[in-house]
Formats: sequence, structure tokens, C-alpha cells
Amino acid sequence: MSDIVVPSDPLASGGLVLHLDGFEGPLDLLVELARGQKLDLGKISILALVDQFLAVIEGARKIKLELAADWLVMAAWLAWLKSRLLLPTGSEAAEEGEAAAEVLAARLRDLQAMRAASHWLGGQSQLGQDVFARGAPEDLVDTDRSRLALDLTGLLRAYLAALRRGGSRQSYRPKHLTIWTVKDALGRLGRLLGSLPDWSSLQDFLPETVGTPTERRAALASTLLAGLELARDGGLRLRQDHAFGPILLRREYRQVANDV
Amino acid sequence: MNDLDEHLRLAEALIFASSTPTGARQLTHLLADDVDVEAVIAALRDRYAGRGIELANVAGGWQFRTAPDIAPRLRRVIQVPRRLPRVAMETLAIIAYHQPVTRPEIEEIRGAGLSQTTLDSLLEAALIAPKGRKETPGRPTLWGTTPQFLAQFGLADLRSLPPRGDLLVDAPPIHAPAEPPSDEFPPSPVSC
Amino acid sequence: MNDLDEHLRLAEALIFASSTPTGARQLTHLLADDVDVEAVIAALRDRYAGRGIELANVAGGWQFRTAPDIAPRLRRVIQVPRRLPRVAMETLAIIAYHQPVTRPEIEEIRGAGLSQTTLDSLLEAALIAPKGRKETPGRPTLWGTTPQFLAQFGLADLRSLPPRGDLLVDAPPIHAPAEPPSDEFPPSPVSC
Repeated sequence: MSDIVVPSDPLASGGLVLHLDGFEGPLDLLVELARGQKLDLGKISILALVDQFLAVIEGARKIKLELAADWLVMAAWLAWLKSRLLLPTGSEAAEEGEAAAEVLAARLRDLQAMRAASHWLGGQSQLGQDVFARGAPEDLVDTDRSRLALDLTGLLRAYLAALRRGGSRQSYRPKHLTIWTVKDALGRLGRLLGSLPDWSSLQDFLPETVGTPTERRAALASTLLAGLELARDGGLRLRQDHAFGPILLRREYRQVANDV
Repeated sequence: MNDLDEHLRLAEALIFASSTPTGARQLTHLLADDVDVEAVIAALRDRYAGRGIELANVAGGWQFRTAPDIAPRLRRVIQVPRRLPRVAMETLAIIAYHQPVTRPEIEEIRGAGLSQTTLDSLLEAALIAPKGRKETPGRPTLWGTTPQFLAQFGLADLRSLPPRGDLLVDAPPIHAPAEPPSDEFPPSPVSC
Repeated sequence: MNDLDEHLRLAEALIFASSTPTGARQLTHLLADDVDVEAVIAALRDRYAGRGIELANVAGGWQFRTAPDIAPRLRRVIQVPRRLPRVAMETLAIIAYHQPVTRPEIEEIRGAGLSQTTLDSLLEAALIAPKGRKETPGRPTLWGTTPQFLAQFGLADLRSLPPRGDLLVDAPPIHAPAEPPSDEFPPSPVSC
């Protein structure tokens, strides 16, 4: 037992805090315990290992040491594993335990192998530590910068950039809009009104020539204003049955008759 | 192995590993105080005589260097093509698309002055060439691209340049369907 | 001077001048096509046997390095960076043997969390590099070793690492008192 790193009575050492801190998690401690048990990880007794681990955890609890969750999770799992390993062989639960023990042993072997690899690497002559490369390497490379790196994408991008900048420097000239004025609308409305016997939509009084949506909106607004103007003078009646509904207009016969 | 051999090994390793020329003081510090550094250096220099590298006395110290007769054979030339400055690239692009074009016209398109240096750099690279003069007051030189320009950009001829129309993708469409282009009017409650 | 001597000089100069290991291709490029590069290298290696610097086969090429036995003397004159702490060495070993490997996989093997500091120190020393991402949820980065790793530990290639099976045969003590004092763990009272 002299090889075993963890003392049989963890309380006696009094150094458990430091000791657990020295391990990077439960797997680390397990590998260490396994190492104490036998060098050949293929033949270690998982059951003995579990007992030792649980003893350490129990000891840590006795001195009211705060244990990280992963230690407690591992302890609980190992307790479960132990219960399975103690069952008589042959039962399904015992086989489950054996399989789990084999997985654990494989993980411990892998970690142990990586420990050994790390140790092997550490034993190599390291560059900059044990061996040194040439401190002042010679640069025997000449750089020829005589050729041009040109590509079509760059050319096109440059062209667009030039046009954009050139364009932004020109003074701002607003585009000429052909606006259908209220005066235009009054004239058209007056002309058309007589030829319409009944309610007609405001839309019908727009000039056919007006093209863009903006111009059409402007014409609609002008025509509405012209309609309101005529209605105030009693020349026509306007009607909108509901909000945002079509605006209808019709000649006001009586008013006209009275005036005449 | 005798003492001189061991001193040679140490001096050789230190001079090799140092990033700067190794001085007599460093060598003395490495070897014992009573070692004749000059003698060690002389023996080391002899050892490398006629080899691919030699021990050179530089900047008050010793350093290994490639033998001068070999250095040219080890030299490798790496081509690092340089890029044209932005102004030159833009000028070249304008000349390519607007040729034959005068310098004032280029300045007009770019919306900025054009330095003689930029024009010279394009001339020097044989990417542009004068193509006669414009019959306007002052008879300014007309510029155009060269066959070298086509070769550099891997173009068969000037018609292989992407058409201008394909480039101006961000020009606003004239008749946008349904939506007004850049809504100059707030949405009106008057519906159509 | 015969041909082999001339080839030796050239190869010596080329390998000597480089800061990184020189590959066979570079040597073939320098020497004539019909030259037996292996023979030149062998002759060169013989020439430097027992000297202060020697020819080493590392990271897929050849590099001159100081002889390991004089390191203690050189360290008195040359500044040496800190050795990697145990955690970093272990992580490096896991990456070397399991590459490409993700950080969660490394943590799984070690049975403990891996601090960013450790990963950063390996990255900073250019011993590891990202090798794409694993196509699993979260797409974690895959890590692998670099040519610098091979150069640092004097390995010709990754196959020069001892086979995993050989590692467990006589596993060295881990928490043994023989550990270097630079070990970042506090000395454990139970380790003796």
C-alpha cells in the first residue's frame, strides 16, 4: 500500500483541501488511485478503486469540505457502479455494471496514456529550450515589384467609384415635374361635369396623359381641390360614403338652376 | 575530446544561435575566463574555410554567413506585383470607357483634378497612349488604351469590357411598377 | 573540388540560411535534378556529427540546431522562455494524439474543464491551430497541431510520436517528486 498516494485515513493527513485542489477533477484522482494500485491499467480492480474514491469523498465530507458538483456526481455514479459490481455475476444488472466498469477503465487508460504522452513530449529536446535554431537567419529572397497586379473587377469598381464621386460633385438640379395644377383641374372639371349625368368617381376626371405615380397623386389632389372649390360655389356635390372610400361627384342641378 | 574541441563546439553553437553578432565578452562569459577566445575563433574560422558558410567579423562580433560565392545561387526572386493607386485605377477606367478622351474630360467625369504624375504612371506602364488631338481650342491630347492594357486585363478587345449599362446597376429605375420610387409625398388619405 | 563537395556546400548554405526546416523539394530545386539529395544530406549530417551544431530531421525537412548536450551552458548566455505548464503539455498531447479534436472532447478526455488561458498559450506559441469546425450542433472548432509543434519537439512528422499502446507499458510517475519545480500545482503533502 505504500504506493497509494491517498492515505487510508484522509482525516489523519489534514491536508485534504490541498490534496483535492491538486487534482483536476475526479478522473484525475481516479487515475492517480489506479496508478497506486497497479501499473498495468488493464488489470486494475475497479471495485477497489471505487472504494478508495468513495473513502476520499467521505473523508472530505467529514471535515465539511465544500466539494464541487462534479466530484459529487462522480461519487454518486461510482456508488451506483459499486452496487452493480457487488451483485452475483450473471444477472442483467451485474452485466450492466461490468460494462460500465470497462468504459471507466478505458477512459482511465486513455487519460493515463495522454499523461504518458505529455511526459514523453516534455522529455524531448525542445527548440528554444534545449536546442536552438539559427538566431539570425538570412533572407535570401529578392522581391520583384516591377509587375502590376490588375484585374477587371478592380477596374470596374474604380470606374463606378469615379462616376459616383463625379456625379455627387455636380450641383443639385431637381427633376422637372409636370404637375397638374388646381387651375388645370378646375378647367377640366368644368368641361367634363356637364357631360356626366350621374355620380362619377374623382378618378374619372384625371387627365389621361399623366404618367408617373407621383404625378397621378398630385393630379388627384389638384382635382379634389378643384372639386371642393366648385362645391363651395355650388357648382357640384361631393360624396364619400365611408372613410377612404371612393370620392364621388355630380353636377348640382338645383343650385345652378337657382342661380340662373 | 580535448578542451579546444569543446570550446569550439560551445563557441560554434553560441554564434549560431545568437540573433546578433557575438562579441568577445559573450564568448568569454560562455567559456572559461582563461580561454584564449581569439585562438578559438581562429580555429573555428579555419574549420569553416571553403565551406558553404563562413565565420565573418561584423559589427564588432562574429556571425555565420553564407559564403559570398554561393549567395547568388541561393537567392530567389519572388514576384510581388504592385497595385495601381486608386486615382490611377479610376483614371484608367475612365479612359477605357470614354476613349478617346481629353484630360479635362477625365477631370469632369471624376469630379476632381488629375495630376500629371498619375497620367505619367499610366503612360510608363504602357497602359494608355495619346490618340491624336481634339479639334477644340487648345487642341488637347486625346487618350486611349493600348494593346498592353488589353493584355494586362486579359481582354480580347475593347468590346470585351462589360457594357456601361450593365455596370450602372444602382441607377434608379425610371418607371417603377406600383410603388413610387423615392416617395416624395407622404401617403395621402385620399385613396384612388 | 568535386561535385559532392559543391553539393554539400550548397545544401549546407541553404539549410543554414533558413529560419524554418528546409524540405527535400527546396534542395532538389537548388541542386541538379540528378543529385541524390538523401546522399548529400547523409554526408552533411556526418560532417556535423559531434559538433556544436547538428543537422536534424524535423517537421518534414532539415534544420541545423545546437547539440542538446551543451544546452545547460548555452542557457547561461541565451535567454530561454518559460516551459509550458503541465496542463498545457497534457492538452497538447491530447490534441496531438486525437486531432482533429474539439475543446469539449479534450475536456471529456481529461475529465476536467479546459481554461481559455491554456488554449491561448498553445495558440500563442503556434503549437496548435484551428482545423475547421465539427459539423455537430454549435459547430465547435476542431484543433490540430502545427509544423511548429513538430519543430519545437524535434519530430520529423506526426508518426514520430510513440504509438499509444507503447505509452502505457512503463508509465512514468505523474505526481512524482521528480516533477520540475515549474509545475503550477502546489506541492501536495500526500505525494511523498
